[in-house]
Amino acid sequence: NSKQKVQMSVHQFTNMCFKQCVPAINNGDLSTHEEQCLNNCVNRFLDTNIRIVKGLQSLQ
Amino acid sequence: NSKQKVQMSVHQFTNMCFKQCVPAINNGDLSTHEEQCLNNCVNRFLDTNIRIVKGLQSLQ
Amino acid sequence: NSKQKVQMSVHQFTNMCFKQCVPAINNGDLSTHEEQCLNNCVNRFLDTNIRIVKGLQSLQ
Amino acid sequence: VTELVNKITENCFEKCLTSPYANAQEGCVDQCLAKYMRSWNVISKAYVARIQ
Amino acid sequence: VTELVNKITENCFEKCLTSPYANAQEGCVDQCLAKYMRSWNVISKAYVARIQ
Amino acid sequence: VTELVNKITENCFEKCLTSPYANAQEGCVDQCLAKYMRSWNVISKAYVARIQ
Repeated sequence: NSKQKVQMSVHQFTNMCFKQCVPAINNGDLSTHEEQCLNNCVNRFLDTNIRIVKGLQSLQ
Repeated sequence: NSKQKVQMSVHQFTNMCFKQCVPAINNGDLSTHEEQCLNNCVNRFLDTNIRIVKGLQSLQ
Repeated sequence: NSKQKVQMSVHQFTNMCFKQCVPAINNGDLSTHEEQCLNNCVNRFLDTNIRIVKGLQSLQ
Repeated sequence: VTELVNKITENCFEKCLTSPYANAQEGCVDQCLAKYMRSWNVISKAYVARIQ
Repeated sequence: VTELVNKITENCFEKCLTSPYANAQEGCVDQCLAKYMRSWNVISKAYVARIQ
Repeated sequence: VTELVNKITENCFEKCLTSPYANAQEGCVDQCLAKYMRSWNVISKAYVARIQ
């Protein structure tokens, strides 16, 4: 269902953005910089996704 | 079916070879070098696959 | 079934640990160092898995 | 086509954007999409030629 | 929850342990788990806000 | 066995061949296959010993 789809997306984005935005583990908290990067990461990924979909549509 | 299998393989190879053969995005075209690399990549991957299958058969 | 699950885990661990423990291919044997690394890799991965499960349980 | 959209998005996100992801890089994404589609065609031809 | 456990294990193994994997690095794994759960919450909020 | 073939092919392609993929590197692929099978056995023994 739809709730499960959202959860799978959150799993995928967390996996991807954690790798890029949290380079080192020095404590259990997120720094402001890491948190901002995670927010940007998911939003830029969704922007990219929308742009690709639109680009593919305009090719057809 | 078989057409779908071919498409899935093309998706897999493009994903893999694009990462290796197209290091930077500076325009929308493929250079001769990039195109040659993509051709080599899929052919060498298939060569490797055949060699592994034969090697595993000879072990049995 | 359970035998298939074990096999899938062995495939996953070999894939992951081979990448990390066998950096270069210079012959067909495993060095003592590579073999020790593979043993450590699977054991440390299972340790990590157990620790994560326990940690998540204590959060609930 | 979902598979294609997903793979292009992942590859072009990886090639065009970097941590901390401040800007959208739309020009790069458009060029990357064009390059990816051209690559798909090259690979497709090479693979079909090979398995025939 | 299996999906979550698998992804955290893979990420924290990758961040905390390195070849030849001699030591368990339990402190790092605990901190990594805490960071991952916080990241999950940040991403979840950002994604839900975006799709609403 | 398909899973095994796929994983060995990917790993040995990655270890033995590099862009622009001009040469087949058959010797390296053969050695890589032998190393991978040995690694599979080491991992299998270690995992089975651990879960028993």
